[in-house]
Amino acid sequence: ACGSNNSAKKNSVNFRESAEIATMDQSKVTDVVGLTQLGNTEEGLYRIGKDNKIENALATDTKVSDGGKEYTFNIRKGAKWSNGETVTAKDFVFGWQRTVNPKTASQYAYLFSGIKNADKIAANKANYKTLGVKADGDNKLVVTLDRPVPYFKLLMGFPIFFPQNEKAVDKYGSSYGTTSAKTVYNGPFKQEGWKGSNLSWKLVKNPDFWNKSSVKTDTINYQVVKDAGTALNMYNSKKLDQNTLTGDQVKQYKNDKNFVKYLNSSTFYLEFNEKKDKYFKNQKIRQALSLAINRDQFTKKVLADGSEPATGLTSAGLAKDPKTGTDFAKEVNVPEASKYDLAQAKKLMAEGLKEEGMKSLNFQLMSDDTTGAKQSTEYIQSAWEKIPNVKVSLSNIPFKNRLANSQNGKFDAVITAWGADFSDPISFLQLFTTGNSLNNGKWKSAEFDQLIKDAGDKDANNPEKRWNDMLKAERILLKEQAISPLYQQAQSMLRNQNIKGIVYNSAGLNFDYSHMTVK
Amino acid sequence: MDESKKILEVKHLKQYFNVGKKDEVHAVDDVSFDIYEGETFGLVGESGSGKTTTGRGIIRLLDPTDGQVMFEGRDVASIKSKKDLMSFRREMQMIFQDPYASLNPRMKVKDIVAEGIDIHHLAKNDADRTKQVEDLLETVGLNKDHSSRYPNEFSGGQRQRIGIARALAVQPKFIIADEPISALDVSIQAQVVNLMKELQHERGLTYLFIAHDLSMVKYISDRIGVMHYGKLLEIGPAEEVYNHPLHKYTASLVSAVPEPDPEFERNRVQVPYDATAEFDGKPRTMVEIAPGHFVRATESEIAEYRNRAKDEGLDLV
Amino acid sequence: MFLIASVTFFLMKLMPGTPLNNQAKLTASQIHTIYQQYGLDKPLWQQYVTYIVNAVQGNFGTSFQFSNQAVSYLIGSRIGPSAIIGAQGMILGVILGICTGSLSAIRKNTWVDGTANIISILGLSIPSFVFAILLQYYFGLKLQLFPVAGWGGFASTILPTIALAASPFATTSRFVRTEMVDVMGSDYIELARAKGLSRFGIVFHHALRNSLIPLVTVIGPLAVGIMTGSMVVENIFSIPGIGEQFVKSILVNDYPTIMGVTLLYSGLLCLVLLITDIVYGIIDPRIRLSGKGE
Amino acid sequence: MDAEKNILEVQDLTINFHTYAGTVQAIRNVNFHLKKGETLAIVGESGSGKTVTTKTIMGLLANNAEVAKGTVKFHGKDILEMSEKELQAIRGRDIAEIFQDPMTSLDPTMRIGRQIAEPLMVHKGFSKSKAEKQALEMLKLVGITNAEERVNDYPHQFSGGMRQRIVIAIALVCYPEILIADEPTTALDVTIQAQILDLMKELQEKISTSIIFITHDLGVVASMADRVAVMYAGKIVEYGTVDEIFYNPQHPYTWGLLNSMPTLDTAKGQLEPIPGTPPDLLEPPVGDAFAARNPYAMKIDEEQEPPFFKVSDTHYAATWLLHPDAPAVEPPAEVVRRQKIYQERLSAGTINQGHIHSKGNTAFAGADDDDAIGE
Amino acid sequence: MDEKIKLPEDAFQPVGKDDKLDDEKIAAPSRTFLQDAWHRLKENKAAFISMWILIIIALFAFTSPITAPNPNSANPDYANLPPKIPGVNINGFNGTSIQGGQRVDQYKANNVPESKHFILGTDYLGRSLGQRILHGTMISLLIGLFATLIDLLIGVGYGIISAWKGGVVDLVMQRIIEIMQSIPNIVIMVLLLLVIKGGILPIILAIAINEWTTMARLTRAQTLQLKSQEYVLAAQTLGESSGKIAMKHLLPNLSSVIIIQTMFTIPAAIFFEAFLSYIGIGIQAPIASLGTLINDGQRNFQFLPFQMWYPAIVLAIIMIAFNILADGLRDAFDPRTSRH
Ligand SMILES: Nc1ncnc2c1ncn2[C@@H]1O[C@H](COP(=O)(O)OP(=O)(O)OP(=O)(O)O)[C@@H](O)[C@H]1O
Ligand SMILES: Nc1ncnc2c1ncn2[C@@H]1O[C@H](COP(=O)(O)OP(=O)(O)OP(=O)(O)O)[C@@H](O)[C@H]1O
Ligand SMILES: [Mg+2]
Ligand SMILES: [Mg+2]
Repeated sequence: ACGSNNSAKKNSVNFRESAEIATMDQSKVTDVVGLTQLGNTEEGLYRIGKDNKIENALATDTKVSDGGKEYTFNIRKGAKWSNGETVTAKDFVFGWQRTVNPKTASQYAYLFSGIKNADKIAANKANYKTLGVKADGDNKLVVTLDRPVPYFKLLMGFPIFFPQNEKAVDKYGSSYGTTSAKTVYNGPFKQEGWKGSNLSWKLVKNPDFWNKSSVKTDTINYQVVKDAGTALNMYNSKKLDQNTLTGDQVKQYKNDKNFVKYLNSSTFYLEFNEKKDKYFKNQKIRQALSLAINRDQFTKKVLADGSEPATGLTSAGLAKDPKTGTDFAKEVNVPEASKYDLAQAKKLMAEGLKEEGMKSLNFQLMSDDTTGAKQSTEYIQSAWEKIPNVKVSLSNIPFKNRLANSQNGKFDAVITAWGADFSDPISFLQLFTTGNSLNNGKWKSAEFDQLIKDAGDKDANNPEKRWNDMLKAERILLKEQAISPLYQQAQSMLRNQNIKGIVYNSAGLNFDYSHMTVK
Repeated sequence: MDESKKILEVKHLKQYFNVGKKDEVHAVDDVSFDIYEGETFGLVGESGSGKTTTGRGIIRLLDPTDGQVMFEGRDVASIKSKKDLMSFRREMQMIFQDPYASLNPRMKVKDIVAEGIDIHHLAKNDADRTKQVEDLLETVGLNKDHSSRYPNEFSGGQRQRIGIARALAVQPKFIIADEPISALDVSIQAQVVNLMKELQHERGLTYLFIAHDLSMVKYISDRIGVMHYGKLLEIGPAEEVYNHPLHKYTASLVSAVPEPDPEFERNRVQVPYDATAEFDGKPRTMVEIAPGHFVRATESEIAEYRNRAKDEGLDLV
Repeated sequence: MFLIASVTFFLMKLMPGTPLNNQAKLTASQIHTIYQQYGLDKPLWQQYVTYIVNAVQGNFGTSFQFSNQAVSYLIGSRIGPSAIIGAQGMILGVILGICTGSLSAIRKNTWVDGTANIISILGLSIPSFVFAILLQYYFGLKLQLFPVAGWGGFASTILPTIALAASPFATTSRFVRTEMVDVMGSDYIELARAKGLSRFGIVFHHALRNSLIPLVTVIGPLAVGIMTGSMVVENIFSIPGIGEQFVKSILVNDYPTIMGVTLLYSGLLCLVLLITDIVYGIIDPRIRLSGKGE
Repeated sequence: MDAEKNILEVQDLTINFHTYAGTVQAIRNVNFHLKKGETLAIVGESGSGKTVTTKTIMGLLANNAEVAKGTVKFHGKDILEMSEKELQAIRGRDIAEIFQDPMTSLDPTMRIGRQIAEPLMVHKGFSKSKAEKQALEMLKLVGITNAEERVNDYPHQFSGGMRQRIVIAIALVCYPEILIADEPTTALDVTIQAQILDLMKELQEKISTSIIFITHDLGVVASMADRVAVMYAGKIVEYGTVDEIFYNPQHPYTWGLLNSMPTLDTAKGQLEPIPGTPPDLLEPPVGDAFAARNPYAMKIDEEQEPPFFKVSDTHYAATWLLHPDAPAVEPPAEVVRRQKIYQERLSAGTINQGHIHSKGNTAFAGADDDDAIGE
Repeated sequence: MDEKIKLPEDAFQPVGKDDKLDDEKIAAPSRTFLQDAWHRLKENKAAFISMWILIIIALFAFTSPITAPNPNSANPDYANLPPKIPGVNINGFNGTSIQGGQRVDQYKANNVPESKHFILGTDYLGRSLGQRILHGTMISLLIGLFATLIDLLIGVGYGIISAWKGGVVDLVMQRIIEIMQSIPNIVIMVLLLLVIKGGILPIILAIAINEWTTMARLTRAQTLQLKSQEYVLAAQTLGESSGKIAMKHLLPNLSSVIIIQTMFTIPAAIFFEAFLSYIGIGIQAPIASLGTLINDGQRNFQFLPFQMWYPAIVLAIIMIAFNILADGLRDAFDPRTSRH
């Protein structure tokens, strides 16, 4: 199917995915591939345009009232499902209720937190029908929140919050979204040829889409190619129009005219297990280790996939100061947290060890077993071992094992990453509150906790104050070197130059092809 | 012969293989015979008739399915203690058929010969061990230069003599020789046979001599037992069994032996044998027809055998 | 099979990992409900019994990776391509192997033998992923003779088939050679020569048949080789097959799928071994008749 | 020699094998002939070159063999010079062979009917059905009961004796002129052996084939042979009619053989073995190869190979003892006994043979033996 | 027909019986079975050369801690440099490679000092590929050797016991092997490695577990044969204990089978490790094995082919050499082939 007739139609393209679609069920989706598919085949209240611009999609206008705790959306008339039904406000209510229903076991249900009763439902303390969402007729949707959620509109661009067609879901039951045929669409494209686990399928222009005139591409052929070398070969033999590159490949192609790079809003950082290893409680030791890493060299020479050195926890380009428009990451500005200074590192380490009464440091660095992760650990190991008396062993294990070990505190130091679900710094910062299950290093700061709390309630409706709370919090985090930021991941690809108009967002739905044109 | 002591009594020995499976084999079925001290008892029969199995049952390489083997008045199966077993292992020895398979190719001749000496700690020291080995080699007509060589350097007859030396090393009383010459060339066979006879003479050995070459068995044995399909059909003095066979099978067997004599061969008539009678399921026992001459027979067949014995000019019991 | 199922089940349970993809962001009760969905909340023995009972009915549970996708369905939808390239690879490898093997046995100690030997040793010596990558690079990309990767149409099966065939080819060729050399030295070949048969007649009527019968016994190992190879080859050529699925499942700890595929592989292997036994009995008259005679 | 035509003549045959260890001189200057309808037995101990001789006749020598010298003439045509194609045409049709081990010489995967039919299909161009019909006849001839039912059985369904009959059937199915039987009964029990030997004799009469019968069992020789050749260490040391060899042997090796076997009426007492072991053919000794084991050896035996001395027109022996200058020796008792029988028979006229040369005028062997001395 | 040749006077003197019948003397020098096999091996040129190649490779590999002390010292500034041998100006060995369609001197481009060169190039962290290959070869050989050693211990012991005890014991032990074999080993290994993820030891164990059944079966078959050999029976009739028989009679005679199988198992283990590396559950970084090196190399095969070729060639040579040597040993140990 794919690639065999790429020249037949002018406006068809061949794309690669590096993994299969796990599901097309909005309530169940967790994987990037599935999310991208849903983002391009379904339509929600908004589409998030370039630079996180919120554009109306099914919502024609929105009213916010009650101190940011009630949203009323007017729903577009005449939008259709691919099974012929009309898209109504009830579809939103159905879809949302279905997602929060504990029986559905949606892994993204937590994103509903903040909507009235969502937390209670999750804790099985309230019926899912009590969720704060109501349809007022076919064309009006009212959402009530427990507390103001400053980034609520951004969430609406995320496929989890898209409507679902009750009829279709009922009809297919638990097999809804397990194949192309068992899914209904209301978005720019319809999916064809996905049979559940196969490696190729396609998206075709949806003739029933309300905004079909804006869709300029007829067909997107997909092929799953897991092996990066194979994918590159396919791209080079013109079987693919776009291909994501690995670090080594980037080195070769970074000057290619077809080379494009996107910075993800995910940050890789080091966590030190302060609970298991007392010496990591020593700030000097943490700082020494951080200072020993030359992030510039690391990203340019080792990863070399376009990733950028991270200067803080929150990734660059995620959010802008509501007043000045400065990027959050830039505004934080704690250079010593990501500086390279080996001499200083040696000094601090010597002091730190002395304070701890230790002669040498001997610990294990854990990370995933992907190529990139292995290269990272190898590099960091060699960097750290430049400090006298530091001995590091490596453990590269599968992602899930790494996660489990992190959460159970079975590690010394770990390279971990966090990707924002929505474009707000809080998505990163809340991780390091005391008691958060993802605060694997068990770093503690009362001041930090307080600031985060304020940003969530006291200052929720005051964007500037909230912004400052978050800035302060991250500065504390970095100054104490609670974590050691490493790099912000980039996605580099080769893309045929005649493809234009792809919208990229670093958080949430990454790629939106609804405006894509092919020459 | 009656005066001499019975060294071995085999009583209703049975050896079945794969019992209970569809390929059950009655390799040895109700075999009884005695061997007297100092004699050579020959066991003949065609291939697969159970001769080897009988021999191995006697020396406890196999555990009999049923029956008894009495060696010097003791039930071999009842030997339990390690010490008794070891002394039994010294008294009864075996010489094997295949001169190529019976010597470990990775051991030097001296170690092969000394194996029994080592196991039973018969040597006081290394020098004694060496001396014993050299004596043994000399006994079997080899010289001491051979002791540091490997078996593959020897011819079949020499190897067989090494095997004999190994058996002699523990000074046994009773030796089971399982076709010790059938793999050897005619001209060499006599070397081994002569050696065995000499040794019997010098050391007062008793032999159970297994073979399918009737003329050689007759030549070396005092008494012969004839086996067929796991059963012992006839026992008697060598001359008598050979020249005056009572059982039809024996007669057929004897008539088939080719003689190195063209004139004889031109006149030879082979007596055919029909084995179906053996499978009629009638109970048979060994019956003494002439003195020391037994035939496996049913009650009703006894008379017939007596008649034949009379025709052959044998004294009846 | 039962044993295998049990062993894999408990091995799996030793490993960390869950159906959750972003466990990190969930609350305890949410996790609990999800566990409930997969039946992971029950005591181990209960899970075990359920698993075995279901497995007997052909239900291997639900994939962690593909939500709501039954493992049995996954396997079913993936087995086709694997079977096709597996069978093609096996057939190609075995046939080529028989040819070179017998050729080199007949021309023993000549340059033909030497060359065939080196080729088959090479077949054993080059890791399949290296071989596959070379094939892809030179025949797919440089020469553009065949599709670089992907699935669809016979052309796309050619390179993977060749890559898969390497190991059975090498094994078969070496096996057949040894057997054939053995057979050629046997008495009945001597008798066939004494009958005045031509070289060709001897090889075809006597030697080949006798040396091929034992080949049946290596089909089991060959099948294992194909399975192993398919994991690599399917991955490199992006073929929607079981092997590719298995590797993926390993990397994402999708236990129900790992277990399902393991059982499938074991089952297949058992089946192959069983068929081998039966076929051996059919084509070797010695076994066929002695079995019947009893 | 004789007026009768020799269908096979082997002359000066010398064969070496090249091995890692060196060159094995397996056959050294062997001469013999075969007449129509007769049975020539070759006896000799293991390794004396019997099998190699037959393989040469079949043109089936191992590929490390080198024919250093000699001819093997079949109807006057040298087999050693024939192409593989010509050889294939002769094998199985004109010259057939029976092998020693019936358990391994049949193809385990082919029905026996087909195996017997094969030579017919190859040599006579018979169709499969016709060939198999004839094969069935042959099967009956060799005494397989229920032949009709059994032609479609496989070898493993037969006992050793039956299999040897089948092998014989294969060999005889084309009515060959020469049948070579290389120890056809060594692997069999005496009773079966007797049957097979009888069968062969019977068939020989029916088909009137000549047989070269290889064995190391003198009893079998006595039963089968018309003429006997005794081989030792790659040479023929004595040949003559069966009566001459058994009743009037001349070579000490033949003496030793006869002496070391118990016969039905050997009295108890010592057998006389031939001492020692055969020589290593990698480096055959100079002089008489048997000298080292020969109690009657003389100095010359260690220096020069003996030529053939003629005993009668049909009887020659290669031993210096027959040299007119050699001292008279007393052969072993067993041989003396046999010679006595010989004398009796001779006078009774029950032995027919050529003119006897008394020891006094023994000449060096005839024309075909003139290479015998001084080599 | 008179005598043509005068024979000397004393020609017909009988030779004294005693001095000439000393026939039991053996002239040939004494040679053991192993010496014989060694001799035959030497005649087999391919096998003999293979053996030397292996010895040389092993020498290089095992001295690598001295000759190539820094396989893991990373210098990202020198990453992915192509091979450069000073004085050689052949593309592929002069430090140049094609980048973006042009041949670029990577050493210049990366400001590598004139004096510095990597004969086999560098990897993604700027580590010397040559050093890493030496080191990796050592690790691979170690894995092969130790896996085989464990395999030997389990397999040979198991095989001997199973065959020697016979009866029910044998039956049960054989069933176990059959079960082991009807599970695709690769799957078991993968599962095992998932559970005990990490270092060299688990991999060695996993490979040994994968391979021992073959060894056990071979040993068993051979032991069954030996068990009925008459020299073993002879030892039994002499009263030798089972343990001693195993040591004195079985093991020495099993040795050829074991040695041959070992020669096959070592490369198989090395090969398997490479496969595991590809699947992504191989040995832990930064330790290199040939498998991980090839796997790292294959990712960039399109533009840095040397990174795959060199370790792959070393692996292939090792594999081929082992296989040819094993074949040669099999022939050498097989008395049937003692003559051509
Ligand atoms: N271990 C065994 N298992 C099964 N059957 C056996 C076993 N040993 C011997 N037999 C069978 O028992 C029968 C008698 O065998 P045995 O070896 O005692 O005969 P034999 O008279 O010594 O024959 P041969 O003259 O060939 O040595 C044969 O049918 C043989 O196949
Ligand atoms: N292919 C060969 N390569 C080397 N030597 C060989 C070969 N074939 C036979 N020989 C040697 O030639 C000599 C004669 O062997 P041959 O097989 O003819 O003996 P034989 O008289 O048939 O003995 P047997 O009675 O054991 O069958 C022996 O020393 C043997 O080792
Ligand atoms: Mg026996
Ligand atoms: Mg022979």
